[in-house]
Amino acid sequence: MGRGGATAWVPDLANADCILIQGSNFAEAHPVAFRFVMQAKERGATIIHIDPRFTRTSALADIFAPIRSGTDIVFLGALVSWLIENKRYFHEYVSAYTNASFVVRQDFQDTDDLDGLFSGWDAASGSYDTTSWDFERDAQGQIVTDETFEHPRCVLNVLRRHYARYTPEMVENTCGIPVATFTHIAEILAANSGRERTTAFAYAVGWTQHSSGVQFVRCSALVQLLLGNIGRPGGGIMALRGHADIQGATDIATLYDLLPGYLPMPSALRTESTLAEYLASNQKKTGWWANMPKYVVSQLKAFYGKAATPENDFCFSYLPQLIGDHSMLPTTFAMKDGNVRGYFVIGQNPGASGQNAELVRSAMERLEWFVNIDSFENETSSFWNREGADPSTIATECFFLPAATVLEKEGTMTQTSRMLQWHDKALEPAGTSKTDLWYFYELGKRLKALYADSSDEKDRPILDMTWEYDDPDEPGEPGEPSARKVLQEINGYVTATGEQVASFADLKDDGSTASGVWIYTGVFPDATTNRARSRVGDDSTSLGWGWAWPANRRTLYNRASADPLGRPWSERKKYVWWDETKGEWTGVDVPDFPKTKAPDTPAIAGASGMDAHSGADPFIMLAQGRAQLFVPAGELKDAPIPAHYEPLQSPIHNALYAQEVNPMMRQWRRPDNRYNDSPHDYPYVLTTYRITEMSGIMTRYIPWLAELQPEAFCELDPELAVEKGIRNGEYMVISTALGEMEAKALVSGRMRPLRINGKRVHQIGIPYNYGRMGFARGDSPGELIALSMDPNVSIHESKSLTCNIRAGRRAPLATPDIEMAVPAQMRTTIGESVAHGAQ
Amino acid sequence: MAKTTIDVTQGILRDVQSEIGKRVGMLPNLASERTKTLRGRINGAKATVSVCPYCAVGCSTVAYTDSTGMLLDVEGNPESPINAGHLCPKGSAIFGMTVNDARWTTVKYRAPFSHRWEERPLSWAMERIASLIKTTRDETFVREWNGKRVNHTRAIASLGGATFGIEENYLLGKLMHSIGVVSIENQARI
Amino acid sequence: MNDEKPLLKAPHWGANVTTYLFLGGIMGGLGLIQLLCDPRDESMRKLRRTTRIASFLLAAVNPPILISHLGRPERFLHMMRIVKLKSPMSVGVWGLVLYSGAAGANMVRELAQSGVLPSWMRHFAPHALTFAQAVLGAFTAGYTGVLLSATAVPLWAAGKRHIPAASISSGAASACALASLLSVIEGNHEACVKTERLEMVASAVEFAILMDFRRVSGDYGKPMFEGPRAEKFRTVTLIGGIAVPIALNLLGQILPLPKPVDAARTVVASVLTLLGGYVLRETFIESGKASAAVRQTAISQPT
Amino acid sequence: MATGFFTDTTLCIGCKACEVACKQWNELPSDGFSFTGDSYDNTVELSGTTWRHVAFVEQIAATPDGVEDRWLMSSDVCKHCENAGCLEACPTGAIIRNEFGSVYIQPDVCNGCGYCVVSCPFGVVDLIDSLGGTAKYSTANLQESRLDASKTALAHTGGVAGKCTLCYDRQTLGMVPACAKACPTDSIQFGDVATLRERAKERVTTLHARGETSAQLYGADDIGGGIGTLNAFFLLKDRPSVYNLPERPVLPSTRQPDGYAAAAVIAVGLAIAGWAIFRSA
Repeated sequence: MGRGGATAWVPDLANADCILIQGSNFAEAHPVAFRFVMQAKERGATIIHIDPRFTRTSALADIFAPIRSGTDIVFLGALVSWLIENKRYFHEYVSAYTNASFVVRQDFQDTDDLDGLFSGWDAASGSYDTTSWDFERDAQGQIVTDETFEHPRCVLNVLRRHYARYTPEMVENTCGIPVATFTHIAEILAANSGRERTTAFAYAVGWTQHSSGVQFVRCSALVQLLLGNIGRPGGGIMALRGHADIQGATDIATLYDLLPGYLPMPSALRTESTLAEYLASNQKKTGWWANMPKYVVSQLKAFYGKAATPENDFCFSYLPQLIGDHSMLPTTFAMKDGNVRGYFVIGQNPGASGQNAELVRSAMERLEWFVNIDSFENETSSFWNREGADPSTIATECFFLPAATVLEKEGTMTQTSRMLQWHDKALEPAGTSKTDLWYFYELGKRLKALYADSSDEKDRPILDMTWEYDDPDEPGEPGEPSARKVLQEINGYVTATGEQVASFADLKDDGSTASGVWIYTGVFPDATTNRARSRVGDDSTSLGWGWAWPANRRTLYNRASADPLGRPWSERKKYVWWDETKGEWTGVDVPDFPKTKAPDTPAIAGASGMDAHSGADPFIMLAQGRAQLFVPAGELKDAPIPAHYEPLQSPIHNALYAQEVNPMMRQWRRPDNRYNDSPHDYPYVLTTYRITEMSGIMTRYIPWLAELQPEAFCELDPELAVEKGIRNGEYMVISTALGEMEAKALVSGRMRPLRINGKRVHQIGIPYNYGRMGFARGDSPGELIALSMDPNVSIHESKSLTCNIRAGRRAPLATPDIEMAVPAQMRTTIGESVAHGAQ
Repeated sequence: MAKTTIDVTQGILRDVQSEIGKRVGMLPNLASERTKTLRGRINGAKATVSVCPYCAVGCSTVAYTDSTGMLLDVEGNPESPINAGHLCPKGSAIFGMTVNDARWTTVKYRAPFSHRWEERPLSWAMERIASLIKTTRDETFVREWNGKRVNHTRAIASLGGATFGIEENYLLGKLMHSIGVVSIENQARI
Repeated sequence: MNDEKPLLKAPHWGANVTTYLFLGGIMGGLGLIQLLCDPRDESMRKLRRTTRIASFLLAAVNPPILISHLGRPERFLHMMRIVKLKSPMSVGVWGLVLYSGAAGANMVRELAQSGVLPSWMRHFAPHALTFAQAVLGAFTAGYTGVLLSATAVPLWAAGKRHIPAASISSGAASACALASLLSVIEGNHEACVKTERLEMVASAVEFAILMDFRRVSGDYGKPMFEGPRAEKFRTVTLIGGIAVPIALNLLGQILPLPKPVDAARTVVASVLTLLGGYVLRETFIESGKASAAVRQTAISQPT
Repeated sequence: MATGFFTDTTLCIGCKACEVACKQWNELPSDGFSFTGDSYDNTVELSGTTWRHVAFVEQIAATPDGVEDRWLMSSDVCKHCENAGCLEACPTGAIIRNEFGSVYIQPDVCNGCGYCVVSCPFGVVDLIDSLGGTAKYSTANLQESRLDASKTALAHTGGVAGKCTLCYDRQTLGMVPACAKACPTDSIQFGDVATLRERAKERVTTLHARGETSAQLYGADDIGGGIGTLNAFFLLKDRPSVYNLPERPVLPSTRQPDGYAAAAVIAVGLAIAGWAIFRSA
C-alpha cells in the first residue's frame, strides 16, 4: 500500500471486533502484543486462527481452522470471491478509496486465460513484461473509471473473474478447511466489518517466507480493503516482525537494494549513472513520492557533507551501483563459488538459522577473512570447528568481536508499528565488549587513516564521508561514538547553520539540508529534543510515547477512518476526521494527510505531487491516492493480482492451474542445493516456526530459557507416529534431498492429518530456534531447506516444504567435500542477474 | 486491569502474631534478623529505561544497577503503553543475556588452519580488519561494468542489522556504501 | 498431561531416617521396660540397669543420625528456637531431648548405685524420672509413627492410626528383643523369659495392626502391600520378624531346652525381630516414596 | 491485609514468562535441561528452585472436528494456604506467615529437614540440593558476587527448602510479585485476596453466561480438609485433577490427634500387659 511498515499500532488491536490471525503464531511469537488480542476478546471480539498447527494461539482463539501450509492464497482468494459474489464488501469504502472502479487495459490477460500465467510472460527470460498490467487511459492520459462497477474490465470485475474458481469447495480440497468452517469465518469477517465494526488481520513470517510470500500479504490486503478495514481503528494488517530493530533495519535499509528511507539503490541494470537519470527512473510524478529529490539530496549531504555540491551531483557517483541481485542467498552461492573474500556477520547466525545452513558454513570456508560481532560463540563464528569439518584445511582468518548487549549501550530501535524508542545505557559493557556503533565508527576512522594519502577517485567516498561522532559526554574515552549525534544526523539539519530540521516537509533538494533518513526526520527536531526518548504513555494512541514515522502517526492512511466527506464512518469507530470549523483534520492520531486539505478538494488533472490527489484519496504514497486492489505495471514482478501456486516442494498438484509453482520464483539447481523433486520420496509436508521460549543464539545460552525448551523437537500426529514407529520423546530423523537432521519426537493430536482432494496429507513441524551450541541445542531445520526465493523481495521459502521421516538418529556429519563439483554454468560469479525494482 | 497497589505494613508480623499463635502452637512465627530487614534488592538502585532486544513488539524495560554498576534486575516498564510492565519469557530473561558465564567478552582470533580461538588485543584486531578490508577492496574494486560506472566491490559482504539499533544500521550502511560494498543484507529479508 | 506425573513431592529421607525411626522405637520401648522392672528382684534390677544404659546410649546416638539427614546439619540447633505443638518433628525433637535427659539421669543413678560413679550422684535422678522416662519413651516411640502419618504422603496418611500404633508396638517388640539379647549375654535368663513374653505380645499386636492396615488401606496401601517391596516386607518383617520369633519364643516358653540351645534360640529370635523392625521402618519410608508418586491417591487424599 | 494471586487459567497463553521472571527476580538456577515429551512442559513440576510452573494439558478429540479441541495451560504456584501444612510442620520456625499473610520460608533459618516437603498436600515445597556440588543446576546467569547466602533469597549453598515467597522482598517495597508483573495477559493477578475473590466470582459468572460452564474456582472458598481458603487460588476450565491439583487435599496436622491417640492406646495396653508379665511372680 505504499509504505514499508505495519499499518496499525499494536495496542489498537484491542479495538477490533474480530481478529483474523493467519500465518502467525501470535500468542507464541509475540505474547505481550497478544494481550491486546485478549483484551479485544474480553470485549467480545471473535478471534480466528488459521494455521497448519494447533498452537498456543489456537488454544485461545474462538475458531481454529487447520490449513495445509502454503495454500493461504486459496483461502484468502476465496474470501475475496465470497465477498464480491455475496456483495458483502464495504461498498462506499471500496468505491471511494480503492482502485476497484479503474478499468484495466484490454490486452491484460488473466491466469484463467493462460492457465496460471498473466499476460506478458516471456519464457526465455523467465519474467513478465508488465506493460499490459495497467489501466486504460483516456485521451488526456487520465485513468478510465466506472463507479457503477459494471464495466467488465473494471478492477472489481477482474477480481471477480480471477477468483471465481476460488470456491469454498476449492478451499476444502486444497487447504483442508471444511466448507462449513470457511463460510462461518467469511460470515464473521463480513459481519464484523463496515461502518460500525472493524476486523484486524495479523500475520508474520508464516506468510512471508514463501515462494509467493509478497502475494500472500497482498491477498490479505485485498480482503481487508474490500472489508474497508484499512486506516481505521481496530482494523489494518498487523505485520508482526520478529526482531527488535527489524523495522529499523528495513527503514535504514541495511538491505542491498535500498538506501535509507526506502530510496532505491542506484542500479546499472537501469540507466542511473547520474542523479538526474536516477530520479527519472525512480521518482513518481504524483503523490508524496514526488518529493523524492529532496530526500535523496539531503541523504547525500548527510553522507558526504561539504564534498556534496550541486556541481558534482551531490556525490551521487560515490554510491556503488547494483548489477543484479546481491541479496543474501545469491551472495551465499557466490561465496561458495569462491567469489567473496571478506564477510561481516553482525548479530546474526546464518550458520544455524540460515536455510541450507551447511551450504552457508561450507561457503564460509572459501572466505579469506571473516568478522563476527556477537555476544556468544555461535555456529557461524565457529563454522571452521563444526561437526564434520577439518580446521586444518580451512584457511579463513576469523575474528570474534565481543558485542555489548542492549543494556550496555544507548540508541534507538524501531518496533513493528514503526515506532522509534530510545534506550538508555544501564551499565558498562562487560570485559572488552564494545557496541556495534563503536566497531563501525572505529573501522571507518581506521579506513580513513589508511586511505589518507590516496588521490585515487575510488577512495573519495571514504575520505569524504562525514565521520565526526565523538561523544562529548565521554571525555575520558576519546573515540567513543555518540548515538545521539548519529540520530541527529539521521533526523537531519540545515547545512548552513547545523540546526536540526523539524519535519521532512522542510527538506530541500538544493543541498541546504542534510538528512540521513528522511522518514525519520522529526525524531530529533531541535538540538535537545529526542522524541524517541518521549516517555509519556496513555490509554489511547500514546502520542507522547516514542515517536513513530511518519510524523508520529500511529495508524497509517488514517484518512480512511473518515468517509469521503471527512465524517467518521460511525461514532463507534471515530478516529480521524475533518473539523469543518477549524478547517483541518483532527482526531486521536496524527492525521496521515495534508492537515488542511479539505475532503472536497478536487484532484487537479495533470498536476504533480499531492495536488494530483483529491481530498478524498487517503493513500497518499500511491500515485493515484487509492489503495491498489489491482497493482499496476512495474510494482510487483510476479502478479498484479495474487494467484495460488503450490510451494516449490509440495505433495499436491496445483488444483487451479497447470502452472504448478510461481513461475518467477528463483531456484538454484546445484549439487549443493538439491530440491525434493520426487514427491513420492518425500511425502510429508514440513513447516517450520519459532517457539515462545526461544529465539536463537540470544536465548540458547540462557539457562532460564534453555530449561523451558531444552532440545530440538519435531511435532507430528499420532497416526503418522504409529505408522513410522516413532515414539514420543525419542529421537527421529527428518530428511530431504539436501540432508537430514534429528530431533526428539513430540507426538501430539494437535498435529492432524488433512484430507486434501481425497488424499491424506500429514504435516510435521519443527521449530527454527536450535543450533548445535548453547545450553538448549539440537539440529536446525536449516539443514533441510534448499534455497529458493520469492521474486519480489528475495525472501526464502521455508514455511512449506516436504520431507520424509524415520525413527532413530542421524549419521554423524562427514567432512564436507568443498570441492564438490558445481558445474561452471551453475556458478555464481556476480550478483545474480535477476531484475530488481523499487518496492 | 487497574494497577494494583499494595498497602505496605512495615511493622513486621505484629498484626498477625496473636492469631497465628492460636493456630500453630507456641512461638511459631519467629522472624529472623534477615527477615525483619528484608527489602527487595532494587531498593534505592539506579533505574535505567531500556528496550527489549528480542522481537519487534518493542517492550520497554527498566534495568536496575547498584552503586558499583552491577546489574541487579531487569523488568518491564509499567509506563509503556505497549507492554505496561509485562514481558514475555524471553524479555524476562534479558538479564541473563548480559550476565552470563557463557558470554564471550574478549576479542578472539582464529588464524588460518588453526584449531582454536585465541585472545587478541582489540586494537590489533581492528587494525588487522581495516587492512584486510583495504586490501580486498583495492584488489577487487570494479569501476565500470557493461560500460556503466558501478564503483563497487563484490568481494566483501555484510550480514546483520535486525538486532542492533538504527544509529548502528545507519553507520554500517554509510560505511559499507562508501567502501563500495553492495551485498549488504540483514534479517529483515529473513 | 502425562498420567504418570506425580502430584506430590516424595520424601527425601533414606537409611538415616529409617535408622532414626527404628532406634527411636527401641529407645522408647526400653523406657517402658525399665519402668516395668521390679528393683526388688535381682534379675529385674540387672535388666533395669541394662535397659537404662542402652536407652541412654541410643538417645545419644540418635541425634547425630537425625542431624546427618539435614540439608544444613550445622543448623540442627534451629530446632531448639521454637516449640511447635502442631509439628511432630518439633515436639519429637523436644521429646527426644527430654527423654535423653531422663534416660541420662536414670543411667547416672544406676551407675552410681553400682559403684561405677560416686554414690552421691544417684541423687541426680528422683524416682519420678523412672516414670517420666517411660512416658517419654512411649511418646518418642509413638511420635515416630505420627511423624509419618501427619503428612500428605497418601500411604502414611491412610495409616494415621495404624502407623503410630504399629510403630509403638514394633518399638516395644524390638526393645524386648534387644533386652533379651543383652540379658542372654549377661546370663540373665529370668529376665529373658519376661522380655520374650512381652515381645510376643507386642509382636502379636503389631501383626494384628499391620494386617488391619492392609485390610482398610485399599488403594492407598498398595505401594506397601503390593509389588516387589511387599515381598521383602512380608518375608523379613511379617514372617521373619514377627511370626518366626513368636514361634521361637513360644518354643522357649514351652520346651525346656538346654541352656546353650535356648540362648541360641533367643539370639536368633531377637535378631530376627530387630531386623523385622528395621525393615518395617524401611518399608514405611520406601513405600511412602512410591506412594507419593501415585497421582490418583494424591488427588483424593485420605482424611 | 492478606495479599495473594488469582490465577485465571482462561487467560493463560502458556508463554512461561512467569517461570522466567520468577527465576530472574529470585536469582534461582535452572533445574537442568531435559526434554520430556510431555506437551510443552519441560520443567515438569514446582520444585525448590522452580516456583512457578506452567502445566499443559492437551485435550484433543479423536475425530478432527475442530470444535472440541482444547489445550489447557495453567501457571501453578504455592497456594499460600490459610492453614498451611508446611508451616505447621516446620520444626525450626523457618516457615512463618508474614504481614502479607503469605507463607514464607526463611532460608537463613531452615535446616533442610525436609518435613515441609511431605507436609504439603499440593506437592509444592521441595528441597534445594547443594548448588555447587551437583550438575543438576545451571547458575550461569546468576551474579557471582551475589552468590552469598546473606544477599540472595535462597541460601546459595542449597540444602534448604524452597518455594514461592509471594515476592515478600518486593512486597516490602510495594511492588507486585515478578510473575504477576510479567504475565502478558493478566492470567496471574495480584492483590488483596478479598478483592481478588470478588473479581474471580464475577469472572466465573461471566464465563458461565458465555456458556463456559466447566469454569470453576479452586481455593477461593474453603477447599476443605482443614486447609481453609488459598491465598493463591485459581480459575480452572476443567476439574482440578486435570491440572494435577488435588481434588480433596487434606491438612496433614488434622491426623495428629488420631495418631497420638492410637499410639497412646497401644502404649497403655502394652504397659498393662508388661506389668502383668513383669510383676507376676
